[in-house]
Amino acid sequence: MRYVTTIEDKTFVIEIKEGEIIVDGQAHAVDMRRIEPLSLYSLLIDNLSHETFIEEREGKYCVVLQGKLYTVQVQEERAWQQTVPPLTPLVAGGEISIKSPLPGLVLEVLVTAGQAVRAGEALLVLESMKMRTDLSSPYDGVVQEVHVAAHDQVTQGRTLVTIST
Amino acid sequence: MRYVTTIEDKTFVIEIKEGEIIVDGQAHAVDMRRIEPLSLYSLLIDNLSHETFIEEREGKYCVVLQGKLYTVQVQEERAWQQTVPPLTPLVAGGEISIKSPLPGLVLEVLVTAGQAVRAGEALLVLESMKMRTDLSSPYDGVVQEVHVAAHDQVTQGRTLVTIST
Amino acid sequence: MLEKVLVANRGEIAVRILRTCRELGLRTVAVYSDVDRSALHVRYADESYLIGPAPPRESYLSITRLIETAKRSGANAIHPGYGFLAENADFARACREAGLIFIGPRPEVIELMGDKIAARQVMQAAGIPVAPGTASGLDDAELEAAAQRIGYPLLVKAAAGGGGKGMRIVHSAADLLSAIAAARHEAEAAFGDGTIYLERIIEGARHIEFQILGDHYGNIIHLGDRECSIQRRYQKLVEESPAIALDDALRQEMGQVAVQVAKEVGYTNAGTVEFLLDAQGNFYFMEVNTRLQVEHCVTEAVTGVDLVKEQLRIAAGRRLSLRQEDVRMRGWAIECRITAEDPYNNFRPSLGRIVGLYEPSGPGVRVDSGVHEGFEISPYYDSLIGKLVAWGETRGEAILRMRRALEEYRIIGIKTTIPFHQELMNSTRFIGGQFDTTFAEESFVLVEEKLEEHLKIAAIAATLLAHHRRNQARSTITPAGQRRASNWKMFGRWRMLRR
Amino acid sequence: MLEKVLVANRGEIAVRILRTCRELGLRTVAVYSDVDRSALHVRYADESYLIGPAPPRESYLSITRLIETAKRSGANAIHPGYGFLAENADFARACREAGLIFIGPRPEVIELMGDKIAARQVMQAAGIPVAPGTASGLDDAELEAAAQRIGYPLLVKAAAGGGGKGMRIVHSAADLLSAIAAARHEAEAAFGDGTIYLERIIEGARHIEFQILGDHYGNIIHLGDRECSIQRRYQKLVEESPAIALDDALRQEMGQVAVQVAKEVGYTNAGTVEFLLDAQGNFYFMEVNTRLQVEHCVTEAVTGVDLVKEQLRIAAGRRLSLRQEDVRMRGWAIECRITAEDPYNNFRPSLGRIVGLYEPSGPGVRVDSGVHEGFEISPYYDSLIGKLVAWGETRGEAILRMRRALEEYRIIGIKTTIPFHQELMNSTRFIGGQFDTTFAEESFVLVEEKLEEHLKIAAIAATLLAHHRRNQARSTITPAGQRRASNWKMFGRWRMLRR
Repeated sequence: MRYVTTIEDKTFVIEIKEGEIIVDGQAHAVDMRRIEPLSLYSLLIDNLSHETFIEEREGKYCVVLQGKLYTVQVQEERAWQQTVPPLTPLVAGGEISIKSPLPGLVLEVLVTAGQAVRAGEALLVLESMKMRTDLSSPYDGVVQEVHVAAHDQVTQGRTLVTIST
Repeated sequence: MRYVTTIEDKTFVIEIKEGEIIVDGQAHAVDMRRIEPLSLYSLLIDNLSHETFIEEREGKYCVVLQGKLYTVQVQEERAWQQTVPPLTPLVAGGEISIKSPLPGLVLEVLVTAGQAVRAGEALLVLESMKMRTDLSSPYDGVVQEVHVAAHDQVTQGRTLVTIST
Repeated sequence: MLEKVLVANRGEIAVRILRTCRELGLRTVAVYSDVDRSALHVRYADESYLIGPAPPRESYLSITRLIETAKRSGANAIHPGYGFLAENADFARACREAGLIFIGPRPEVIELMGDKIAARQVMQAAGIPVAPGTASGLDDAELEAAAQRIGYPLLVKAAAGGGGKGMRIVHSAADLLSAIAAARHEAEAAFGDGTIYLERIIEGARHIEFQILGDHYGNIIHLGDRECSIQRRYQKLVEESPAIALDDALRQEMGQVAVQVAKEVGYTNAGTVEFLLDAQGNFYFMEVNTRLQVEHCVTEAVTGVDLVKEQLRIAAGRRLSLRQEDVRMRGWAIECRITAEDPYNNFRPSLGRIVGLYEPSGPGVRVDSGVHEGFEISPYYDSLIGKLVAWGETRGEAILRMRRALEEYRIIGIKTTIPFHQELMNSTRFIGGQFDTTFAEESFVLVEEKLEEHLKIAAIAATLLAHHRRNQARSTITPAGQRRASNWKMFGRWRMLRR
Repeated sequence: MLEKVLVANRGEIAVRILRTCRELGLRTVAVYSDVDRSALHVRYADESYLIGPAPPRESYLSITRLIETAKRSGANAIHPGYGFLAENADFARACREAGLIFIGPRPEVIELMGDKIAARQVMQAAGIPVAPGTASGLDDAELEAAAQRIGYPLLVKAAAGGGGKGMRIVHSAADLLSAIAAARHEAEAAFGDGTIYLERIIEGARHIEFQILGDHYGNIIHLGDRECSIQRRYQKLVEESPAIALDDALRQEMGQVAVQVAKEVGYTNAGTVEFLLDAQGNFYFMEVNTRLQVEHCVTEAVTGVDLVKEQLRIAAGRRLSLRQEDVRMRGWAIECRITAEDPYNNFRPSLGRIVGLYEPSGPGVRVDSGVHEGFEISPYYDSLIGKLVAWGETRGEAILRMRRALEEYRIIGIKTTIPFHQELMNSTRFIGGQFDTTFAEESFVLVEEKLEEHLKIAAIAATLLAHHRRNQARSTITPAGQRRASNWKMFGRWRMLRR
């Protein structure tokens, strides 16, 4: 069985045979076990011991290795050949919603509608877990609308500001 | 909803209403939560904090409380009235199988077929986890058959000796 | 006599206090807000009482509810922990009035030390060195004149301050008045008191503090020093005891001053005297924290003294069991605060559920944890998950042990500061002791690097799991009673390949 | 120089050794049998190799496979832990011949100390007190005469003995010859060597031992004493350091004798000199254990020395970093061995899966664990799950802390000895230090009492769960995406009832 596995900007062709695994043409001895009841796995690759936590989310695998999170897409080789995705660059003239990454309290709003902002410029300040968090614009653009005011309590995912690019 | 709950040799009548619980006529404030992902429960009874582990096995609840295991049977009151179980004493003249409580190695067989044994008398010696364990007869009786010999490796539940009473 | 202690706190510090109460055979009462029903401290105490909804003002900060709960449960003492009401003189007073033992100093002392200007003045009058600065109640013109005398850069600070609120750094005279206005405004909003003062910035300063203990009979001792210079936004991240910057002579001198500070105000129970130490070895009194510190564990590790036990003993009216000469420090201890923050993303709070947790142990390692598997990190409280303390015969051994323990620590489901601490424990400046209070914030940038090798391992792991699931889905029904999962083996072992 | 260390063991001791290796930056290799694939030590090491099926003889006791695996993995040193091959001179020799560093004493020393009669003779010749007894190689008539001289009751012991095998207590001359025959037979079967000797029984004896360390340059020190009198079937259950039965003078005298014992045989690396101490303060050399002891952790707790680190340093050819006068003991430490045995049922082994695990931590507590949630206790290896160590400033504080930690410990799915230890820590004889090696076995009976109050609590818990399930089963489909379980609340809180 051959798979095409994509992680970050890297792609591996991985072939799984009875008793061995071939990654980009290189054979490895592999042994993987789940440590129940967690989604924790012990993985020995050529006797090197690794521990990893894996969860499937929306068809992708979230792999935690040495404290870092990787998002991995695994496709059977045939399926993959049919679905090479086109690049989707950011369309100029689009509108972007800046959403609250956390539930919290809006401490300060730093921009007003109609104002031009640059990528990285702070839009507003949130407080969550007694800490201040600056929210910045990801792109150059113009503020279309500010949906919240200082002292508003906001939920996670709530749209705070919209920006046109 | 009224339940009849049996534990060891005690029986409690427990009534569960909206917002309170009445045990043998005595009302208590109760709050119980599961601590995921385990079958661990935090139980506050009149604000006293208890931690318990509960598993359902064959219709009964195995409750671990302060390191001790209790087997609890819960029946709806109506159902219970229909199924009061008859007492089942040991029938004289029956045959009892002594089974291995553990996988292990038979070190010594101390009885032979036809031999009379008393309750508490050792029948054979098992070794498991580097430790010796004596297996004794639960009743007075006569050894019908010895199914194993010294140096046999036995699995858990394997019949070792049968005794007629 | 103490009989039943209510712990007016949550998280790791509530558990830590309950542990010692249990060791001493005291009955314990926990309190909790709606979202903390399943928390460790609720399960750990003998009794637990709901005191309100999640926002602190309606639960952990509600003096009325706490006193009422103490009464209802029959507790005769309250331990405030740190944070929340720990340094609130009104709470200490309310306890006293309700006939409850408050486990901490007298309300008058809390009040005096809570006013940073008044505390400065008391110490200055007693001949204790303080950083050059002003009194309170000056008008803008007087402040401008004083600033000239103090010199720039300087700090505008709130009298009622704490946690960096109402604080401003001013680099030149041109910025002074606007900074004063902003600080006043912020202090007014945060503490209901806009009083500010000016203080000289001690360049290259290290944060050094001394643990003190005082009983009700005038006996006061210190339990050695701690260094807490690894900070970010005035929040301590790493603490150690002893402080590497002190030699024995300076340690002894500062220790004596710390005891003198405590004596000036008739201090009782546990407290901490904080100093700034400059590069030339001059030290300046900063403030007194009238409570148990987060970092008290490093002092416990080197002195062997259980500080909560001492707090309880003192509150029960007993004399100090230690004299100054009985206090001996042994080895070195370091504490890393593990918080639910993303160190790669400007320490942004990370909320969510802890789905996997493995805490380190073994020689020289202590974890004071406030969470459990399945715990949901909520936005209402601070982000501390647990404290990892490593002790070693030497500072080097403590650092190596800390590295080992950090590597063992597994917290799955949220981001934590573990990678920050790992990086720090590997940095030559930390190892060499070459840092001041600005180091962590200004010189220490964490870059997330994803190693090529790790990408490959993660790819293999995910592919094996996908393959396994695919085969599972295709296979017919698994024989019942076969415990597949525990023997969940995917491939042959080396013997199959190499022999 | 050590670079890569293979740990030829499993369970808690493998993890414990790996921890120190990791602290020192050494690469590590674990080995495992079929049933241990998911064990902690396999996951903890840098590399892990399968060495055979579950029975020890085919895996952890296979010298060939271990040496071969060391070679294949590029390890240049082997740490044997305790048990398995730790006191096997052939293994130490095989390592040497394969060019591997064996982390332990020389094979010649292991061999000499493994022969209990030879060890007795060496020590006797050096003027070290041994319990009155015979040489080996005596015929029955000579033994009968010797028995008369020694006096009854006496012990028949196997020269190659260990763990109580080939040992018999004889109360009168009439039973002597049959006991000798039985012991010979048992020793022949167990060790392939039927040599026996006689030894006087020291009545009311306490088991006292000294930790020793020796380098390759003739420097030998001891790291204080331990008491291990709480035993059952010659297996230690609880150990502490220091021993309560010693005063300073006796401690110093016995320590010097322990060092002398080690010097007699040119001892290197870590070892333990065991003595029996009678009620009159006379002590008798028993034997030398040529390895790390299970109970080494209590010595680490009071001395602050990492014994595995010292072992590795010595094996790497370095000089001892400590002189005798540098060793200072501080406070008191107690260790409880937590095993998978049922203390209410004659300590019968308890097999099964650990479905829930919570290990204590906090001030003064260390857990060296060999298991994890989901771990399956197998019948192939010994029953030790973990070691719980509590340290306190005094013995009293250590006991209180141990009680607290035992109460926190949760191991669900199997029976453990936790209730035994809880009972012991509450017994007045243990607390008062009034015990000898027969105490735990003969005077300490554990009775399982199920409190009425607990029956009611368990009944309530089970009924609430049954009620919840019944309602769940009857309700229509739960709305998707609603995280029901975490808010799994069954009943109103006190406010509903009382307000």
